[in-house]
Amino acid sequence: MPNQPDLQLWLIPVFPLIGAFLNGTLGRNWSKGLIAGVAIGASALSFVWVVKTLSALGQLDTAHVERYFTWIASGDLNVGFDLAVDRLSSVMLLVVTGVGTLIHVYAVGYMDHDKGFWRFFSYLNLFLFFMLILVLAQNFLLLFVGWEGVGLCSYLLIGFYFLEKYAGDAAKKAFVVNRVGDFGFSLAMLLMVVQFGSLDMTKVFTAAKAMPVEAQSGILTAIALLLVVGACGKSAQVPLYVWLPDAMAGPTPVSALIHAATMVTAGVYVVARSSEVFLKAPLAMEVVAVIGLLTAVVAALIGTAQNDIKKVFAYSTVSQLGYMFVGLGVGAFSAGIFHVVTHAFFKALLFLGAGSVIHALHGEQDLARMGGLRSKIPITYWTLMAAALAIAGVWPFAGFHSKDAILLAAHAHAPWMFWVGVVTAGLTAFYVFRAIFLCFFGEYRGHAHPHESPAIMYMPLVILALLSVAGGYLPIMDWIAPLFPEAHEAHDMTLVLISVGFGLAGILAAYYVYVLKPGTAEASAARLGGLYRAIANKFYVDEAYDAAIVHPLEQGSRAVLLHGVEQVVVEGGLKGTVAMVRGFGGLFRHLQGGNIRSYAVYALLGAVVFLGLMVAKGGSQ
Amino acid sequence: MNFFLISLIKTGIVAGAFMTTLAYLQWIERKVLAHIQSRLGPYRVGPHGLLQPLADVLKLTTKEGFVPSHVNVFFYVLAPFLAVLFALISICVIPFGPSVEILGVKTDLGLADLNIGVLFVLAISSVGVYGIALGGWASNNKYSLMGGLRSSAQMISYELPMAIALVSPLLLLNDLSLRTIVNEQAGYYLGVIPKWSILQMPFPQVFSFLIFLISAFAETNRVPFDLPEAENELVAGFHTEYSSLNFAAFFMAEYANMVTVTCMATVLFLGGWHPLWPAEYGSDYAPFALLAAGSAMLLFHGIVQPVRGRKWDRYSMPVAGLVFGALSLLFLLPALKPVLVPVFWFVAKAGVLLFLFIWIRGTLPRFRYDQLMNFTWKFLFPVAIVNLLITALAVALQGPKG
Amino acid sequence: MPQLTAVPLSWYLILSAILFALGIAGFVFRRNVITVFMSIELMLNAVNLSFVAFSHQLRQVDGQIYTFFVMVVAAAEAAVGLAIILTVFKNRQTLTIDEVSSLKN
Amino acid sequence: MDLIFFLLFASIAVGCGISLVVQKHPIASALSLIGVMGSLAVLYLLLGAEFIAAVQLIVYAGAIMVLFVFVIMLLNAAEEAPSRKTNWPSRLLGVPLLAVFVALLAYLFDKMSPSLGTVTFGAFTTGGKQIGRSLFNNYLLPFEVTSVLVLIAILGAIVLARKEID
Repeated sequence: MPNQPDLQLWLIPVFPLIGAFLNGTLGRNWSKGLIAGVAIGASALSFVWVVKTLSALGQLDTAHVERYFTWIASGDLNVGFDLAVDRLSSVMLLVVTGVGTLIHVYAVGYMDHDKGFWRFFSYLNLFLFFMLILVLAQNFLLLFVGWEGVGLCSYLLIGFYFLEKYAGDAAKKAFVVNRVGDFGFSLAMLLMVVQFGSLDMTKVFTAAKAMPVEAQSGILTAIALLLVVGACGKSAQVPLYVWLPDAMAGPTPVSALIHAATMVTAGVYVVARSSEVFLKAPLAMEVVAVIGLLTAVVAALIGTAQNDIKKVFAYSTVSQLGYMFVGLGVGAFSAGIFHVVTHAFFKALLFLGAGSVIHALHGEQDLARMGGLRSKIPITYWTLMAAALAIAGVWPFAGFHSKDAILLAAHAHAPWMFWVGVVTAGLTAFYVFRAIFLCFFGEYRGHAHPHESPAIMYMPLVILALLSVAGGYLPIMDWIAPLFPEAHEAHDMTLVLISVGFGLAGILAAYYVYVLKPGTAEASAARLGGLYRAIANKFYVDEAYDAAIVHPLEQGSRAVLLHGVEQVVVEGGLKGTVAMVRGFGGLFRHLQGGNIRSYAVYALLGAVVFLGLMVAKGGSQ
Repeated sequence: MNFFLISLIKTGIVAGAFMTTLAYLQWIERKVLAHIQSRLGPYRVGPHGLLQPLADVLKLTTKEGFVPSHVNVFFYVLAPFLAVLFALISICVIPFGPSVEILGVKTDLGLADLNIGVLFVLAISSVGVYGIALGGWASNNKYSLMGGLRSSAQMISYELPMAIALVSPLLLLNDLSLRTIVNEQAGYYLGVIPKWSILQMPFPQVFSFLIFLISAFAETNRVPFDLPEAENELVAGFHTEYSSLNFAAFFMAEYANMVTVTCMATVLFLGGWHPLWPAEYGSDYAPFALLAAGSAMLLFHGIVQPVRGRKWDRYSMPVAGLVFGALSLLFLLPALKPVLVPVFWFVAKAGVLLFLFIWIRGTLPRFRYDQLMNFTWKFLFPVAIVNLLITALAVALQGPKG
Repeated sequence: MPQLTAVPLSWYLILSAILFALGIAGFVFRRNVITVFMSIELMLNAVNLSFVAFSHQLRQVDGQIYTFFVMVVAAAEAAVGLAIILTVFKNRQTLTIDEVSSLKN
Repeated sequence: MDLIFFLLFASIAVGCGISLVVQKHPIASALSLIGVMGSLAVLYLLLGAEFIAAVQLIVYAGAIMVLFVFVIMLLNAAEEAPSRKTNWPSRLLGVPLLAVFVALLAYLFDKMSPSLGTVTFGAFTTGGKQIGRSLFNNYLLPFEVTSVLVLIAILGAIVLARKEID
């Protein structure tokens, strides 16, 4: 791209990389202040650089691409190390670096007493690096690098307290489940190479644009669906969402940054990025929408019955991601991305607030042992309240705008989706406020001595709170809308009112159940009986997986391999085989005499044969 | 054909001179040592033992070449041969004087002029180890083996500082051909200070000269580094088992190495054949003056005021005086002058260095083995490298030669 | 007489081939570790010869550079290899490679 | 003239090579290897590679082989004992294979030789200057890397060969 100014895009990811490197190598014997300085400095620097770049790029009507060097050149496949910024990625960049920086700051306070301080910040910076690569990548392979990289970092950070078993298990779970998705993603890439002979996004998308819309299914649908599989893994959609709740084993800032704000939205980002492909594959779009809806409902239901505050928010994350998928699926890409942004604000805020609560209660995470903290930790309370209102989609908070955009699009696409969405919205409001009320209202049910978090922790809270109050008015949709050919629905007031109404209804219900008449919850739970138990046990999904996949694998392998193959085939065939192998091996045993000299002789033999061929070919030249 | 003829003649001359030097070097050494230890030294054979070398050669040749029964004969015989060979070869690249014209024939003083003379000398001296090592090993005798091992270790170890010390003047003179190197050192600062690389700007090579000398002592197994033949530890080291001509070969090799090394030092550091002070101050007449003075002294002591000594001195000394006078007159002949004067200067410098060798042998005690190794590896080598770096820096700062 | 003064390049190559073959022979037939090692050095030398020959033919200095590198690496290799041989000898008092096979079987 | 020199030293090289293989005593082999190297150095001179020739002597003959001889002396390596285990592939295949190998190569080179041209002394001479220039411009990185390699090798040799001082 000669005509474009060289803006040193590569600096954006490199800053965190340097930070990660410094902290990772030297941090061990640095003072906490220095480590924090390096980490925050790195992320802040890249944030500044993003801002500078964007301001330099101005309107950014066409993507700004910078090609650095050819990474892989094999045959006609040529993968370069290219970074690009367009309106979509610019939004993501701002979110990642901005929220990331805030969370870094917060983490300094949160992790203060941790021995792994340097390790933590090194990982965090590394994560930022990979995430930025993911966002900036101009071809799918590079994107995949970032994709895997963030997976790695999330693994490292979930398992940060690797001394506890549950952390290790959760990390492993996340990693394995993500592998499933990554498998789909890599297959998608292979298909692209086969189909378009390139992984460069502009090439692929222009090629896809040229192709006709596939009524039934076709190569594009295949690619799209495989991408969806990948996205499901990364963005914790049904059926691959199970890892996300467990991922809360990591430190809370991690949950906020990786498992709420940035990484989990990578799937959404990828789908939006390959909108060209999806628009040609309506089937895939449909699948996305349904998956999203299903996820939203299921997660919301489960969320109502969780007692671990972080788990609650985790499930709400899952269901919000579901919302985003609905948005994408019904073709409202900009709405989906918009929701990504607002969600990043209020969900990060929710987690950080939860973290601050946990911090205040010295690591207590059970809602049953909280309550009445409103007066004890007011700042946390108010900020959390803002976040809760935002997620409940109450006007004028951030969540309202994005969620409504999605719901309107859904209605335009298929009314039943709208209604399901609205109900889910009500559920969301209900269980989020359930958490809030259980945590802050009533009288304190714990034994610790709550204390407000230090300034370094609640400053980010405040900032995020402001964002989640006013974030809805950011002109993000108008900014990225031109990227996507989508019909803008007329702003239907009734629908808006309906959704808001459901939200408020959910809040009120929660208030009634958990504040006015404590105990009704248990009663209703008793009344619901089996359903409630099912919900409380997350619909036995994990057990189902155990029963359906893990256990059969074990049993099956034992049955088939041990009793079947081993004892029948192997034992039976062994005799004959052994005899055969003996005879055969007797021939070749001397070739493997472990005597290097004879190996040399064989090499010589090879050389002679080769020369003989040359002579036979008469090939002197 | 002409070329071959001239080369042949030159080779003959050089070889003859070289051999005689070797023979008489030994006489000189014994004399000097004797006088350092206030003895008289060889005195019987010929006037002041002047014929002593001849006698020695006779003795060594007529001795029985005894080959012990327990040795590995082939290598036992091969070793001294190798030693002498490698000791003598490197003389053939040493330039003794400028290219001159004798009887209408234009030629260089010196046998050959390789483009890589310095490297050649280094290579030969690095191969020179084999003679001693093999000798020590072939003797099949633990003392000899120890001597051989020691000497090979010592030589390898001192190769490095020597080579590095050689490199730094090369940086100043930036060529590998010895003749060019000497030419590079022509001229005088302020009209008087010679431009030898030991004094040459930007960084005088005093240190590398010292390092070179020290490692030269080790290379030639001279005191204080003569461990391979440390009598009180290893009988006579690697040539314990050698006798007659084989022994003589080793002996000769040692002296040949000395001469070669001193020649190298002269060429590389002391400006080869360039006189100590410029010709306009009459440096060309220095040899004449020196020899004339010598002859005058001899005549005086022989005729006017004979010292108490052998009565033959009454006759031998005047004769020697006359010979000296004749020689000194040779240096005045315009035909021979351009040839002889540079050679004289070259020989004079080499001679001084040789005297230094002998002098030190008479003065210093022997090193202990560990001291020897520590000295080279922990002191000499680093110093040489530092010196090289400084030189390189200086040259780089000075920029390319105009 | 030009054909007397000029040597065909192929002769150099053939020479290097012969030397290489000799190296292989040493490597294959000898049992003394040190000798085997020396045969390897011989092979390296043979290769060097062809390098230099080609650099002469192509009028390029690169071949000689490669030779230079080969020498340096050979030096390093010799240092380490001989050290290994010393250690092996220290531990099992033999230089016959066939007897240094405790890792086999 | 060239031809004479070439034939002379080539034959010396081959002879020494053969003796390296057939000599029973390590020292003898070592010396014959030195002979090969020396004659190769002369051949390098004929090829106009003066610097390489010198380095060949200094590094190979002067350093590496000295090391070999040194070790042989140190271990006081005796003549080779006839081996107990015969490895038949090398016995059977070895010699004929080598013969075929050389024959084929010779044939190929001979076929190629018109296109390869001839070597005349002085046609292309490279002293230290060209080598140095090329080494420190085009081949700077390999050079540095090699130096590191050598350093590592030194360390390794020391670690391997030192006596365990407890």
